[in-house]
Amino acid sequence: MSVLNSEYVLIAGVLLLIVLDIFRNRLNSGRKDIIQYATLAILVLAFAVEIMFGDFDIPFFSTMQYSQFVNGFILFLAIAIYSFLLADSRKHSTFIEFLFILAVLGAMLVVISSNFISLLIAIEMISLASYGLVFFQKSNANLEGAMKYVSISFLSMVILIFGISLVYGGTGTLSFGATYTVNYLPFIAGLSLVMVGLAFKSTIVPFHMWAPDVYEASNGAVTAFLSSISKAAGLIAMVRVFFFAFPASSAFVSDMFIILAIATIFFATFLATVQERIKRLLAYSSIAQAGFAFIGIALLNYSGVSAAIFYIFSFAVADALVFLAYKVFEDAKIVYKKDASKMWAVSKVGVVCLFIGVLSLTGFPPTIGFFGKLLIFSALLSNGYVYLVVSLFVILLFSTFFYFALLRDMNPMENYKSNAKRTTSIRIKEAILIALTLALFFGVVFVTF
Amino acid sequence: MLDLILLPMLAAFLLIVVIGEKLARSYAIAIAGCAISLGMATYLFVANFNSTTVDSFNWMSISGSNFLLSLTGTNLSLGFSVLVSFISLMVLVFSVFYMRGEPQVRYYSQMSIFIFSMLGLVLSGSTLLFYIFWELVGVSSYLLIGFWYKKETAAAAGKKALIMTRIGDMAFLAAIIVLFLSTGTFSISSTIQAIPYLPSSIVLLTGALILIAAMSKSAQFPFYTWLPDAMEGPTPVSALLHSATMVAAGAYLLVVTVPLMSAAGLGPVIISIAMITAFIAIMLALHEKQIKRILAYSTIESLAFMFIAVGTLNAGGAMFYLFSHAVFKSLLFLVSGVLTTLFGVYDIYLLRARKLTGSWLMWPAFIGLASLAGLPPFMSMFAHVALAANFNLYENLAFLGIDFFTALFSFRLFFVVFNKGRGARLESEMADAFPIILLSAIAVAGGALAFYFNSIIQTTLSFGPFSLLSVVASVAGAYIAYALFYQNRSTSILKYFVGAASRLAEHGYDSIIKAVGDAVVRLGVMVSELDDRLSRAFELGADYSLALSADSRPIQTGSANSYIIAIIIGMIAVMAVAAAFV
Amino acid sequence: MISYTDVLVLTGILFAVAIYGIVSRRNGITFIISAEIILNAALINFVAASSAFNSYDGASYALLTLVIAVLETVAIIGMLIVLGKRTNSVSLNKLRNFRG
Amino acid sequence: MIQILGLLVLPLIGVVALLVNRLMCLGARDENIVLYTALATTALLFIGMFVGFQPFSVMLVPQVDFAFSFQLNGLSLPFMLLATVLPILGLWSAVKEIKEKRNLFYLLYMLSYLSLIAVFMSSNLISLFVFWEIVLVAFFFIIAFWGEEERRGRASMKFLIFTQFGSLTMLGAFILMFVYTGSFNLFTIQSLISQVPQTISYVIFIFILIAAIIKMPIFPLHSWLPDAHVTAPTTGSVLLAGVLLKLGGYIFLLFGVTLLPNIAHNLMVPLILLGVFTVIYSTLVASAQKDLKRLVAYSSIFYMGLVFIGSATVSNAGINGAVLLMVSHGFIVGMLFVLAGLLKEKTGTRDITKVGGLAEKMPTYAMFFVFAVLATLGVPGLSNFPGELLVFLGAYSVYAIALVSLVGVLIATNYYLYAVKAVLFGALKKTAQKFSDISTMDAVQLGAFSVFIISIGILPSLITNLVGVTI
Repeated sequence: MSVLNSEYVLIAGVLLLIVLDIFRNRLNSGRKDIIQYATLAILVLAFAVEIMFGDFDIPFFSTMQYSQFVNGFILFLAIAIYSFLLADSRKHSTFIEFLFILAVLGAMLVVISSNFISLLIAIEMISLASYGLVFFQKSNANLEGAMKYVSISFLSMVILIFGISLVYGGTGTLSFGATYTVNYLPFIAGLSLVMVGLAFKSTIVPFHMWAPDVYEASNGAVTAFLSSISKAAGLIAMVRVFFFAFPASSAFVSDMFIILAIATIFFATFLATVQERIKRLLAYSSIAQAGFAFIGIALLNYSGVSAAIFYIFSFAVADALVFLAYKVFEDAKIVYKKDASKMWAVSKVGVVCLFIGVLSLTGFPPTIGFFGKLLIFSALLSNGYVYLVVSLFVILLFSTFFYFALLRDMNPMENYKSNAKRTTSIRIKEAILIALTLALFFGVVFVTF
Repeated sequence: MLDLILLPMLAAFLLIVVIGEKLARSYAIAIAGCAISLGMATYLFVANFNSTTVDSFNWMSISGSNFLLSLTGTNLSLGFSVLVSFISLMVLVFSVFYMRGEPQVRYYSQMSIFIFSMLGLVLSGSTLLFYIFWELVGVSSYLLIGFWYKKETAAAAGKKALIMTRIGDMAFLAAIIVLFLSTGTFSISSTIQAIPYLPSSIVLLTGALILIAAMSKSAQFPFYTWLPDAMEGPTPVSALLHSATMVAAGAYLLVVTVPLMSAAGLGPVIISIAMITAFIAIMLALHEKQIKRILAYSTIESLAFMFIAVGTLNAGGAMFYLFSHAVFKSLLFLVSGVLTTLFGVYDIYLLRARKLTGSWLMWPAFIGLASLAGLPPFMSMFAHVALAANFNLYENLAFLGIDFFTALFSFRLFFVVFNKGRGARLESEMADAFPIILLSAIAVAGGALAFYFNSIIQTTLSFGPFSLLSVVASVAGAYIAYALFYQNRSTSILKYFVGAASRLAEHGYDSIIKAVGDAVVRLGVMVSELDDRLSRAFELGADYSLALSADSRPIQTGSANSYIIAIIIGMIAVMAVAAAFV
Repeated sequence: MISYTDVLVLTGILFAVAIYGIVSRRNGITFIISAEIILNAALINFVAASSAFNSYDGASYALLTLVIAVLETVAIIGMLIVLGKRTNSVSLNKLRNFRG
Repeated sequence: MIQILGLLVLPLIGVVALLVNRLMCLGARDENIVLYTALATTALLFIGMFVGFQPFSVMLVPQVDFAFSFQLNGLSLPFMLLATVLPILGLWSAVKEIKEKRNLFYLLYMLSYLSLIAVFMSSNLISLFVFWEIVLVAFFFIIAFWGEEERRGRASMKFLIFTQFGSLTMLGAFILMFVYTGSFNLFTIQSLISQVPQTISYVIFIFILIAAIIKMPIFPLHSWLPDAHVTAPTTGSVLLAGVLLKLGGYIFLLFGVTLLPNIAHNLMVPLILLGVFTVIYSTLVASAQKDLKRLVAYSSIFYMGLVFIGSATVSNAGINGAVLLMVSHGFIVGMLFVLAGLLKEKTGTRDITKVGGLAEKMPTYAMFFVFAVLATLGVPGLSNFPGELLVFLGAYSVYAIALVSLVGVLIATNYYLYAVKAVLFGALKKTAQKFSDISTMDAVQLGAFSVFIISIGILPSLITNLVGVTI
């Protein structure tokens, strides 16, 4: 049965795409449609396989009880983001298709990897593919984003590798869940370096600094990918390493994580309050969301981690939604918050979806963002962190402030008419946005306590 | 009994909702309502004589305790309601003459509401209902006093009256609450019966609170200043409110709660307050030139008499004086109303120039003022005697002086207005002549009632040496008034004496009250600035944190190198924390 | 005989040197070289630990990570080439349009 | 028996009808849709009060015990009465005042109508919270989009941030209840509340208290209220003061006082003192106000202070008084805000020092104004009196010092009478020669308010019989 792993589908798909690409070039037809539709088909197929059969244990990779859910929503988001990408423009090079599938594959492998080396490889797959995705349109803005992303990513990778080598030196094995004898000093040092290496991907302060710039510099769909799938993978890797691999690693991990999470939430929220550009605001908000998920992981117990996983799901969907929705308006040259009221003329559906997405990010019921926060607070309160919860309440006020300032700026102007034409492309995009919006309501069925 | 009090309310409802300003003779409805009420009250009084009837209604029940509202018909309450509806009827009839050309519906509906409230108050058998009507009386008097709202002074007077009386209302409410929680009942009779079993602190507290309520309603010192100002209202309003009804409600409250007052030992306090009030009222009345304000001060003084009677635990005397005062004071107000409408002036010295002596109004005025002075053989003389039934020697002596000065200022009014010039002929018509004549007749002959009053409430008429002496003092006062004001002898000594006292009492005291009011407002302004600052503090907090955020934006320099350094710093920090844990 | 602890000290020093290099230089190429020093330290760690534990796991991990690192290096050098072409510089601070 | 869900289905039909009307461009008048559906809902509520309601429950997410379960608790009915009736009474002001984005306005209006009813009948805490937040968001936009131009940015944000903090602490309390009882169902929690450890109960109580203090509002977290009320359009103010403030009282009574009476009892004295302080403070601040709407806003803090005192007494009389006072204050303050709106509409200003003598030109307006002021001052026979009486009764029975708040009533008398005098009485200002009296529809609207005020005042048992909680 293990051959039915959705990851295999993706690998086979990539190979198939390469063959098709060669074949296409031979025929000199030059048409990319077939590649693009094939990519979509592969993603859909992988999604179908995933939800029907789930994942299976294979060497270096083992499934956990949440992995089917996480891989499922990663694939779901991948389908949404990729179809949006297609609806947006079809002129890009076919490399993007390969890279996209590889990135998704990497994210899925992160979720089920059970060894540091496989984890490293999976993360590298995401990173390498993301470089290409960020450099999507090869513009100067893209170059700047890619440059920052690559250099930070490279540094984080070497730190991660160094940390892994120390962990290996401390324990003698890199397999998660193996019994090990600990040489304490290199183990702790290695673990903290692993933490640093992984924190980059999940944008934890102070390792987040690339994120707003890269999010802003990239194409909207790529931003959606980075802020949802890629970040979710980074956070899941944290769960994998610190909760499942070294469950009782040491007391300092929990405290350290809480400090980092609080720093993330506070810093990102405060910076988000003063942004004028919508995309940058959303970028900072996405960082703050990661902080909330991280605080669940920090508890390092079952309720905290399951809350964190649901929270990751909730903000990944919402972030994908808002960045994709904003892409529609970005194309209509709406960059600053003060122009937000022109959005209505571009796409009403888009505005409503953006509205609901932001509500979910703020944590307003009945969206899954609310249930995510509910689970996080519940996990914190059942572990006795009352003061922490109160301080989170306070910081949530600031996030409410900037989210609602954005929503208020979307005040519909009755007399403004946009000259943007309503094309089929916009209709398809709106359909995708609606699908994601519905997920914000119906995703609640995946809540676990 | 409920229908009895509801009739005026029904009239008011009809006037406001159904009729509006369309009907020219809308007074007919109000008069009809009041007249039927009078008829019913008389019928009930006669039919249920010496028996007690109770109408009771459960207002609401809160977890077992019932809020009973009840109307109780006793000889006293029904008798008082006859008086109230009678005086109201007289005043309403007079209003047909006086209020011609004024907004009819507003006036008659407000009057009807007032009559409804007053009748309800008189008949209330539960403290709660008593309080309800007590407040309604206050509120409708506010509306009536401020009837000519275009006049700034009238509007201010209404406001002052309501605020001053509301101080007492709040005290009364507190007293009711305390009594209810100590006795578990709102019924007045049960409460009175329970008094001996209450702790003395509760008795003293409630007694004091009720006394404050009565003082504010009856315009006793230190609350009296609203009453003279209330003369800004139409004269029929003054005739109704400040004779038989509103201000008398305070005295009535004390009459009802005499057992409480005696248990609390508040009698001497009441007497001294009332004496002070009477003294101040006399001074001010001697000083005053406006006819209505003189009458207002005399009302304050008369109310003080009733308080003194209650202070000596002589409820019957107070009640009888209340009845007699109702008659002659409304008579006096109606007379002044006729004079002021005809001539448009309130100043007694300006009225003197009209040469009124010999006109038909002189006789009712004389009857009223002689009653005020307690001269025989008018009804008021008997009331004075009844009043003094329980006096001890010192009180009697003090009262002689009061009698003297009362006669002095009332006859000052008479002799100034009805002076040597004669010859004015006054027109009269049914609407003003009928009430005045009827009231005069009662004021003259009502003394006979004194002998029957005992069946309404325990009253003793004991003619003794002091009865005689007080008549002598009154006559002396009247004569000196004649000498000073009719014959225009020198008044400088009196002026000097009265002027000093009145300056002290009027300006000094009024300014204190004003200062208290201003202080509250100024405190309000201060607190409101504080509140603004508090409100701004929240905004400032938000602004500062936004500014802080804006200042921290340069942390994101945009240069990859600094991002790398941030990662290194973060890494070192993480490792330092880890090292600290190891 | 070199103990594993001595190797750890060596790699620690290498790590510190590399960190100093990264912090002190802004040039992209220097950055890559410094980062590669960390990588080398990691590889030494793997191999030393492998011999200390008497297993070949570590050595194979070292080879695997080497491949990954090469891929990363290729990617970053490729980016630097594009950067150099467009801006005539390989400084990491050249592009600063997005900030704040 | 009436299915309780009907009370939500009808407004939902209204919401859908508004959407359809907009999307299909049917051209029906939005306010008529609102009016008819709201009237139907009210009719259903009144029928249900006589024949009883059948509870409804559907489990949506069993993992977190999230269900749409609607069942009356002992406090629901009086507040539901307020929530169904008041928006109808305030509708006419909206018709006059809202000129742009009408469809959106009525959509939010209907949505908050639905949610307010749902909040009061939710027996699942999550569904309560869901509707609670919908109300909050709807009102944020009502203030932000249709408020007074110059101040709406700040005021709407202040409103949102303050009340959102209250919502969050309330959510914290709910979660703690869930953690220790394993259920979000109100009735389950009520039966299992004894399992909660003492310290946790204190935390729950404090959380609920903060939420209530913000929402009601009570000093020192009241400063959102004057801004929000002054800025909001008249209808918004009517609902804000009439119903939204009562949400605070509702949850304080439901989750603070009746759920954790022991803790409320332990904290009684400081809470009552806080209430007394609020009463005196707000009346003093109100005496310095010149803007009529601001004055009314501060006086509503005053009344909510009395409500707070009544609730904090943890006595039957106090609680009944608090409920009664909240219902009555809903109608009275609604009427006062409508009057303030009319003042602005007719004269162009709400500054009471700039108008004067309006009684001459606007007798009907003057009549209603005086009536509303007398009602708010607690004149017997009008609806505030029985509530105040019960509150004072309850307060004296547990803590005699609470009667100090009677001084607040006196100060309130002073400033309200001052306002009456300044606006209506005195000589007519020259600028006011052209003012016309209010229209028949205005009079009907104010008359409808008066009917409720008088009937509750004369027969308070209409409301107290609906209250089914005892300590």
